[in-house]
Amino acid sequence: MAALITHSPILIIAIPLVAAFLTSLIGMASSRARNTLVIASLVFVAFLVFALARDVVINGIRVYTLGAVSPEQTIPTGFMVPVRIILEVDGMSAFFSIIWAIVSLAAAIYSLSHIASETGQTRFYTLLLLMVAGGFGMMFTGDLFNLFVFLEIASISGGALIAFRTKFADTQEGGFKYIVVSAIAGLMVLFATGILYAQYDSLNIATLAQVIQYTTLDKIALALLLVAFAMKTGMVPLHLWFPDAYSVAPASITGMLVITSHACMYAAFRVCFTLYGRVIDSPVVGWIIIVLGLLTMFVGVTMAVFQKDVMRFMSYHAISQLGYMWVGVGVGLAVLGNSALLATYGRDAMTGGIFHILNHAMYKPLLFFTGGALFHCTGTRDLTKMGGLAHKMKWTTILYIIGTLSISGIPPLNGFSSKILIYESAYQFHPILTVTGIIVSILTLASFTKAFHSAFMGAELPEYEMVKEVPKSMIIGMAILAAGIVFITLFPGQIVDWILHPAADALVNHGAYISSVTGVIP
Amino acid sequence: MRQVAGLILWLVLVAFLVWGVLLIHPFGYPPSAMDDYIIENAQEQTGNNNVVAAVVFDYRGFDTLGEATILFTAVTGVLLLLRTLKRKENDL
Amino acid sequence: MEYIPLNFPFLAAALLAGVSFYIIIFKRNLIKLIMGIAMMSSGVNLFLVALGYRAGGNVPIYTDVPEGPMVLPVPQALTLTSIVINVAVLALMLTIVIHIYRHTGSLDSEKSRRLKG
Amino acid sequence: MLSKIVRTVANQLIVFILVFGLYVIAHGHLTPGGGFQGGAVIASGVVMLLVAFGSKELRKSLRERVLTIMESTGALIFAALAFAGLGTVFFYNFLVGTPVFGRIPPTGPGPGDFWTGGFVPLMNFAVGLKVVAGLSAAVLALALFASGEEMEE
Amino acid sequence: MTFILESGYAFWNPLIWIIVFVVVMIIVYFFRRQGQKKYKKDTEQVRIFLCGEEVPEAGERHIRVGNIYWGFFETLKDYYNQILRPHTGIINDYILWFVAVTAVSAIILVIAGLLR
Repeated sequence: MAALITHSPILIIAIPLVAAFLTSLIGMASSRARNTLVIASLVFVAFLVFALARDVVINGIRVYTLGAVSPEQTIPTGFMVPVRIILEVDGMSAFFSIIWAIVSLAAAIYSLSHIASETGQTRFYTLLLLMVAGGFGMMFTGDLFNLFVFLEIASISGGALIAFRTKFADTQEGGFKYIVVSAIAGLMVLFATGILYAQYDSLNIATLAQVIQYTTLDKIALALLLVAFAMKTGMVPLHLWFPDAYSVAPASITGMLVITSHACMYAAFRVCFTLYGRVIDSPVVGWIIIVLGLLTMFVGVTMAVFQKDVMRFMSYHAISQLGYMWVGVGVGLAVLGNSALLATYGRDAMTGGIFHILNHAMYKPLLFFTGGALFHCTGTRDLTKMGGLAHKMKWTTILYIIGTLSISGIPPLNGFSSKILIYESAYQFHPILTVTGIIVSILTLASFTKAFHSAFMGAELPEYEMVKEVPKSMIIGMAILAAGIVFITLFPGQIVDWILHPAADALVNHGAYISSVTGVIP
Repeated sequence: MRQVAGLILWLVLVAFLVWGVLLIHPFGYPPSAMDDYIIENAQEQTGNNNVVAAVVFDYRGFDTLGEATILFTAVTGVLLLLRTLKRKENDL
Repeated sequence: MEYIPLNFPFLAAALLAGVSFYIIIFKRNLIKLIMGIAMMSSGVNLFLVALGYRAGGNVPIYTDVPEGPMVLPVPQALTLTSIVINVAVLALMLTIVIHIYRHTGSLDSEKSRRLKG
Repeated sequence: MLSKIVRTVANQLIVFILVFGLYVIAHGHLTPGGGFQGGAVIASGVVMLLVAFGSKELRKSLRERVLTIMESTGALIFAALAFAGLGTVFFYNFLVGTPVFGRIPPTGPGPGDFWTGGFVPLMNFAVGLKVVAGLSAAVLALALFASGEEMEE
Repeated sequence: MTFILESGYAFWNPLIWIIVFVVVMIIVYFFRRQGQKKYKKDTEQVRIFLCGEEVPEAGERHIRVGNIYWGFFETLKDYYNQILRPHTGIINDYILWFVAVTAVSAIILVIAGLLR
């Protein structure tokens, strides 16, 4: 077990990769064996993730040097900077990897019957596993260029999966937009990596964070990195590709894309708090993030209110929820230099933002899955054509209600438990943040009520006489996330103490991240 | 309108890029601590005469695994998108 | 500022990336847009590989190499990885553009805007 | 399908292209080149055959299923070589010092010894197999799709 | 107490809310009990009575999504006209926004660096 924990950072990335390579072979023989392999590998990875997260929370940061004599030997003997690629798992990485494990497992189970009627399922599952591996790599790696590589893995597999249903024209358009945006963002990240390498002759994040000096060149690199990751995350005004890509993908892939955007958000946090954490001009960058976050909240929700396509509607809601996280963590970043304010409300704001990531990662894929269930049954994404489906799809209706109450923060569900942290602490920073947040929350509830009425309520429509409840595996995939929502609802205090405070402290405390690789505290 | 604004912003970005690359170290005189270590020790540590191969497959082998994975991903995606949509009996 | 002529390769790389940005912003043809992305990747690759040059350096391969300094090997490895990645991205983009052309019958990015608002 | 001259010349040239690509792959740890480059060379030969004979003729001898199996096998060999070092650390060069590719060349410039490099030559072969299969499959699929052929699932 | 989420300012206890929820459910059930006892399923009582008019079809009865919140959009028409202008759906504009935000943030960062 100890050896398993020691090697778990690489196993979590490598097992989905090998499973993907095997899937493309086994899928030629038997589809049942292929599905078993996919689910089994994801379950095992989830187990490893939980074990690793527990170990990280208890024993602190875990580093893994690839190809060295021992995993802990980050720096070769008789030298001063790391040469090899280093995986570094701290509280933040562990937190995001837990989310990614749960949602990818739910999405894989959901896919089993969601795409059962399509061709090319073997390659679909291969790409799904590659996407899982790419996400884990983004979350665990401690090397800038390696981050770029895994970003590209996640982007390319995601783009191919968005365009999965090739018989519709809009899927191709959405996939093309996603791939173009991802390619340009990745190239800008690579350009910034080159700039940093040219100055400090290192690619390791911890080493760069130790020697970085915040020259003009570093500022340009920071702008490139931050905006590239913000575009991949879907921050207004860079959100325009977001609904186009998310609304046309298969629902299971949409649920996973939400978490890949969270992984890009993790990369942005890593850049701001760790890579530049020692020297960053935190009020300026924090205010940039806060202003754009407020814009994200408001524009996202106002655009969502009048959408008629159910998946676009939920995509815009995903954008507006991302705004809460940006604002929460941005408040923490703005007061990063001031330890008194940080202890007063900054840490709570960051905790709230990270908690909202967890909540959002539970209810937004659930809502996307219910939207996919509607598409599965009615064959359309247009809300104007729907109505009276609650008579036929009872489980889908119940799960949709859970997700709706949760996203709009209706007590006692979990949505509000993170919003209250953001409200209370952001109010200390600036009242307008909280006011905007509450208005956005009200509009969220209103728009989801509208969608609920137009899709589920009303008399049975004659064109949907034949509609039946969705198959078992889709309901199981949704129920996993609903169970997560109920768990977070019941035990918010434990979750905050167990994983969220370590994650927030891991963001603030860049010294530990640096010293765990270089051995010296800056 | 869009043309003018786009042109101005594009010029600003290009100016920033050019300004940035002019601030990099003089061409041909890079800081090279890590690379010197690799050049010196590649032969006895990995047994490669080709230092680039040593970097690609040994020191930064994980990048190469990701790179091969990306090629695999792209080919799988191309074959996925160009698949036939007719459903056969023994469809996998 | 006396080292500007020495920095000429970096300048070329930055200008290549900038020109490709112009193409991507102002050209409405999807194939031209893909060409712009390919140009940008070439610019970034040129930037990376130019970072590793050392004045009067040999190729970092010990097989029958003359004495003297060697250029940095890491940027060459990064460039190799980046080239393969860009090849993969381009292949997928062209595949999707083929599908877009079969569906809409045109390569104009203003024609393929079913998803908006 | 092009004229008989082109087809005959392509038939002869593919052998040399194959040999050169194999040389580039096999000496990746000694001379410039490696798995990716040599694989690209051989894949370009496949593209030449594609131009000369046309996609319909080529797919009779080169099926996507076979190419997919080759690609997955290459990727699996690569990953397995990385996993083999897991006794120490993932990607640990476990072959250095062993009789297989394990010799240590004398430091400094000198003639290359083929039996050096640890697992790097094996990885070169795996990556070469993978790149050949992958690029050929992608190009063949695009050509077949453009010519209106039905792909095999 | 295990359920409480408490920070410097925020306090949150799901148990209280669950109790409130249950109490409200009990009250709702109580009022529902007061309903008509002699209501029977699948008899004439089930049919909709619309002042003697004949009842329209299910399709016409259902209020579609386009008609909900009409006044809201009517009030905010100017805002929506403004906010819809960038959403052109053209990929080039998306990249233009990326260029714009990158340039502006780089300017802000450099100027802020110069000021201090």
